[in-house]
Amino acid sequence: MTNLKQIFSNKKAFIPFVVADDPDFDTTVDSIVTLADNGADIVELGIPFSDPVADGPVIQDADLRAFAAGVNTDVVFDIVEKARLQTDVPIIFLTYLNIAFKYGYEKFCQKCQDLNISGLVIPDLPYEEHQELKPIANEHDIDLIPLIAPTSGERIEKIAQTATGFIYMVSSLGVTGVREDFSTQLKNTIDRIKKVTDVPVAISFGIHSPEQAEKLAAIADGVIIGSAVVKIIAQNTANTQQDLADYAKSIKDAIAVKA
Amino acid sequence: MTNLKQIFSNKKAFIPFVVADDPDFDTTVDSIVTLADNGADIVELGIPFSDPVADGPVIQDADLRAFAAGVNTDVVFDIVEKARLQTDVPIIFLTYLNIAFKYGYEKFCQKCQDLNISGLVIPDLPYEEHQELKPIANEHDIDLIPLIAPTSGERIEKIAQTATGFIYMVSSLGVTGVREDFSTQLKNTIDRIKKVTDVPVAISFGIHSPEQAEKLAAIADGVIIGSAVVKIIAQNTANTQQDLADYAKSIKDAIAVKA
Amino acid sequence: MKEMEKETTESRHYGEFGGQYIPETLMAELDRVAQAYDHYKNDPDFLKELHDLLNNYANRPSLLYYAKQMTEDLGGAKIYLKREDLNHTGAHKINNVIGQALLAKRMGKTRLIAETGAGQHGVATATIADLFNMDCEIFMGKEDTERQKLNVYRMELLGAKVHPVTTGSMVLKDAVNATLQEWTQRIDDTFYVMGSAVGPYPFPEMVHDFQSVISKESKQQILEAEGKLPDMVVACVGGGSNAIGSFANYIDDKDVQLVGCEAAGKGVDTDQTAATIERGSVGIFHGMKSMFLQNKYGQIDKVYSISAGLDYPGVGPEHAHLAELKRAKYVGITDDEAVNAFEYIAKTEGIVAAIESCHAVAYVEKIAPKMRKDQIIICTLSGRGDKDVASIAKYRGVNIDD
Amino acid sequence: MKEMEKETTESRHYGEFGGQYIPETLMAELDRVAQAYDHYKNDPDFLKELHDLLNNYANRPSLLYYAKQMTEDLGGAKIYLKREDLNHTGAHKINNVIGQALLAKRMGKTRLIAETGAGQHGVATATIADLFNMDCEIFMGKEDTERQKLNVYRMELLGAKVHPVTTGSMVLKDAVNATLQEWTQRIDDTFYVMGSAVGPYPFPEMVHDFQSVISKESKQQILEAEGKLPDMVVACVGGGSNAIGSFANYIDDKDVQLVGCEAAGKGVDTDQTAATIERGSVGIFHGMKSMFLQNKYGQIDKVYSISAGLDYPGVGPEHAHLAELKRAKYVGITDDEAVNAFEYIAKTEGIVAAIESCHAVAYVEKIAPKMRKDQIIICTLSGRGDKDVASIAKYRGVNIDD
Ligand SMILES: Cc1ncc(COP(=O)(O)O)c(C=O)c1O
Ligand SMILES: Cc1ncc(COP(=O)(O)O)c(C=O)c1O
Repeated sequence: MTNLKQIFSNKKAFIPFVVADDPDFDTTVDSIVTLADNGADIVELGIPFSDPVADGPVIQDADLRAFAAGVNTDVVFDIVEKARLQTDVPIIFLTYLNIAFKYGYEKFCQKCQDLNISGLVIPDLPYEEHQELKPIANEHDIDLIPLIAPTSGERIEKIAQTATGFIYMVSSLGVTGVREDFSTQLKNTIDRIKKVTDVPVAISFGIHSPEQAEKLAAIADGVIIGSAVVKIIAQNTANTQQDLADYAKSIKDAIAVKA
Repeated sequence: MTNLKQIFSNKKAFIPFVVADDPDFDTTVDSIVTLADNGADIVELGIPFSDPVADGPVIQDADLRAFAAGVNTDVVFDIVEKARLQTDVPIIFLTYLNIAFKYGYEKFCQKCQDLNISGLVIPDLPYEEHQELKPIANEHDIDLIPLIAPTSGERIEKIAQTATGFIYMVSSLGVTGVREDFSTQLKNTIDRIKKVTDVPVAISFGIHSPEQAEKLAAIADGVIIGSAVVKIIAQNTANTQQDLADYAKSIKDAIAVKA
Repeated sequence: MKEMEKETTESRHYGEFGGQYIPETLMAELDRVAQAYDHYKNDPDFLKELHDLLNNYANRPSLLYYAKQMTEDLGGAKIYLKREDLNHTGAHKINNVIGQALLAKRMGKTRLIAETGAGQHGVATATIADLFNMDCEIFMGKEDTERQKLNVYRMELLGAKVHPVTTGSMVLKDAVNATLQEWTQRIDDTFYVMGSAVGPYPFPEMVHDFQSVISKESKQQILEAEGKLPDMVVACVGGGSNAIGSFANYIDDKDVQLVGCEAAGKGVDTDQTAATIERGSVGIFHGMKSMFLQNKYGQIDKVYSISAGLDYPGVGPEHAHLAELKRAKYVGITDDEAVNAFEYIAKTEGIVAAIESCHAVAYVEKIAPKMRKDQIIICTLSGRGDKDVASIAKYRGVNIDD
Repeated sequence: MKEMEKETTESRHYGEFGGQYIPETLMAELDRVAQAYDHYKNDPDFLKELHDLLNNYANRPSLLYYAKQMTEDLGGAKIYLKREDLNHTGAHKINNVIGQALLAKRMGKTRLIAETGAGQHGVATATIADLFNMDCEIFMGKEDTERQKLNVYRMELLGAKVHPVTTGSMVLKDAVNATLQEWTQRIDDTFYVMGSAVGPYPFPEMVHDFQSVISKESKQQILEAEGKLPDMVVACVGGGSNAIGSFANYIDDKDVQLVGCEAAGKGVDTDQTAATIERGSVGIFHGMKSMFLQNKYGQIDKVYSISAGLDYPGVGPEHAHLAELKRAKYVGITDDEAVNAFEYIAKTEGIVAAIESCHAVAYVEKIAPKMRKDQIIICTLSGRGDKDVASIAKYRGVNIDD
């Protein structure tokens, strides 16, 4: 299938998250390139949705800035196209299912393939419904990246067994946001996943400092950092790209030590 | 019993109505005297009640003025006492039953007798309940003057048969006030009354002009004029007593012609 | 409707109370109403239509609801609530209005008039006027029309004409005065639908009878649920219609304590009160001899209560009589106690009850803990409290203006 | 509760609609809810308690009222009104809330959360939380909390904590988002009481089942009254709970026409509308695949209706399916038509009905005259309109502020 799984093979992966068109087209292109150039192994790009139920206030605000800039699905594709002129970093989309559904699954996946998008993270598409998108995505060489939560319980094995690309591990209860403590169930959950699949596990939700990243990278195959990155972009100053670069490097270093 | 009935024996009686203490003590004393001196055969003095359901706006307003002046039942008695120094005109009270009830029927009637009050008109004391006051009033030589209305129907004879003093004939439907037209049932009603009693009938409610008074005096034994008199007093100018005198004379003249 | 026949015998007076102290202009019409009622109250056809409307329009029978949470929380007598709040239009008023309007219809009347304080009785009357296709005019103190614009609009929505009354203190008693005057002026096609168990005979009797469906049902319901009569029946008292309806079928059961809760406003001993039986004296007003709040010269007092429905200076003559006989007990409940009860019953039972009814609830809160667990209280919830939420918020200093 | 068993088989999807499009964090809990419901819906004990509460707390069965005046005035089909407005708390919402809260209790939950738009569902949930002695937190768009301060106070009075939601457009859909998020963060002791026949499986099924008491009763009642089934059943559709409850027991009776009335706001063809089925397209939102008002990129629209209860950009999946199958028909009713109907039913029947319900009444006004006199319409009055009187006055330019 895609090469997503390979990325994790010899290192802990760093996967920063950026909202497309926040606060404008060019910044997002720059941010993708900056992150790619400073250690991002995969860039996760959020396609804004009017009603992001799985996101916390930081990302909701980013969505609002993007809408103010006039974002829509085609604009997001254009951003990727522009970024692709400067970087080949693997890119995955995070979006809500209705965005893909309304675009047309086939057309959406075709567009993703054309732009060399590696995977899709869709928080409101659980295992029970994933058959409606997975076959089409796979046809277009796109991984449908499943989410697993500490609350998943008996569902863990079922989900892990059919995963491709990597597994998006939700590290704490609740929506995205910067948190200081993490679920103790985390290690156990990952152990359960590892028993049934060799698909890598990246941890998301709540990672803020290099120290946290380091700690989590020790038990998982990669870290996904959303709100902390989006907060830097939100500052929107002349230094933003530099701050982004510094932050990315600090994370990359922290997780590289343990690799 | 009292001499009320006699008053009607050789003339049409003129019975003006004044609210006690409207707008103040002395004016009422003056008004009684003025009316007596200018043709009133009986003066009807209203003891104000907080809720005069049987009165129209003109008299309600007079009541409010009297309350503003601090009227109460004892004040009314004082007014009569003062007026009695200047006139022997027959005086009757119009009031609501609760005023007499609360004073104590016995005490109230005793006071009336002391002041030479000839009769009581109590709009909310119908035939069905009059036994509660009539015996006491009679003991004190006071006539309980019954009301009869065009709507009284079968009740006319029953009421007329037990009447003493005179009968207070309500000339038109509705509450007191200056009206331009009168019930056509009026004559018929009076005829029915006359068939069962020789107690005189005075007509009230709605009489305004000497012409109206003349017309009504032709079919009844007397006319009661309330709102029109109260309106003159309401003007409360230096000329009020003179106006009152002129108006009383004009009515007296109008009904005297026909007498 | 057996109880009707029984209760109405000789009820022109209730002991020294009651009677017909009303202008002669209305007496013949009152006689006609009394005669018509005497006839129809035993007319199977009339009773059938009445029951049909009570059941299929007013939504009777109303629940007798076991208030488990309150009972457990108060830890004494078992508390049952008679849920008049679940009637169509949200209060007991409709029972009486259906009865009187039906009588008016049988008498050939085509126009209903009524007084209203806060608007509850006006709304009920306007509602039934729609159902019977009759004209409807409502008299309401100007001050009340301004305080209760929403209810004025509601009555107009129901097709009624609302007349603001600008005489006197421009509140409920003045509205009664104005309605009586209006009736005086037009009796041929018009029926005065009296809003409580007050006024001249036959109104107190009619209202008693039409509201007695409350206790007729509750007696049956409590016998079914508990196999015995209640130890106490509690109801709030404005003019006394829901209370007399709640008491009626228990009056002969001497072991059933009857308690009427009056509005004490800021306190029975203050000027800001409406606790007629406790604070008032015998008088004659609005067609009846009864208890009134009045000064020593018999002038009727301005009264006060947070509850518009209890804000009346008099009380029905049958209550004055029951109080004199000590067959029923009447207690004053302050604004504060009633508001606390409003909040209490909302939180414990999930019932937003009328502030009027909460005067009864407040008494239950006091008395239930002092009673044994095998004793039973039936408390009438005379109406629902949606209408009161805004004023309770204000009372609590919460601003809820849009 | 036989119909429950039947209707719920294979209802995770309704044709292509329905499903469980919800974050993984909630999926295990949703499974537990589904399993618990699967168990309890056939548990005699559960059903007994449910029925007991429906009858003795919610005041069921609700009347099926023959609207004689409307029937005569419109001159066509015979009109019956299913009177959910007479339920405790004044709307059909309580039927569902009792069911879900009872399930929550059986699952050992001690805390209820719910979204609310205008406040109706929030009030119902807070009410039942009192009865069951559970904690209650309500999420309400900040804009709605400001427009509906009175209902916020009412919920607080009932002991609920109300959270103003400041994300998105700060209205109903954002409140749903916030409640889902809250649930995500605390599932152990918490149950999300869904307010309409929407959301992920098993909510649409549960709501269908709990609301189907409406048509279960109406079917029995109409057979008793008329000896035959109705020709048409009409109900308003917001999320679709009262409509699905009104339709449920007639779905297999192919001769009974089913009509859902959506809020067309300023017109189906304007931007100011909430006519989801007529104007919307298939989408996936709030856990379900269904019809939504959305732009071509799948962003959910802001919607508009004078009626807060119909002001939702989606509709329950079973309705989307019934529409697709043409088993039910969905029509848009404008603000203007609904307000006229509000006034019409008040004047003809003396019923102040919820503005939501008046969308259904407006359709009845249009269709009844075109039907034969031997035909029958049952129209569900989903709630009472006391809450709407002020806004109707405003709509008519009447100032009713205190
Ligand atoms: C809900 C409610 N309860 C009680 C009353 C008091 O009236 P009564 O004493 O006649 O029952 C009213 C009067 O408006 C009312 O609306
Ligand atoms: C009275 C009433 N009717 C209808 C609705 C619409 O909801 P549904 O379509 O779920 O019945 C609401 C929602 O608040 C309501 O309050």
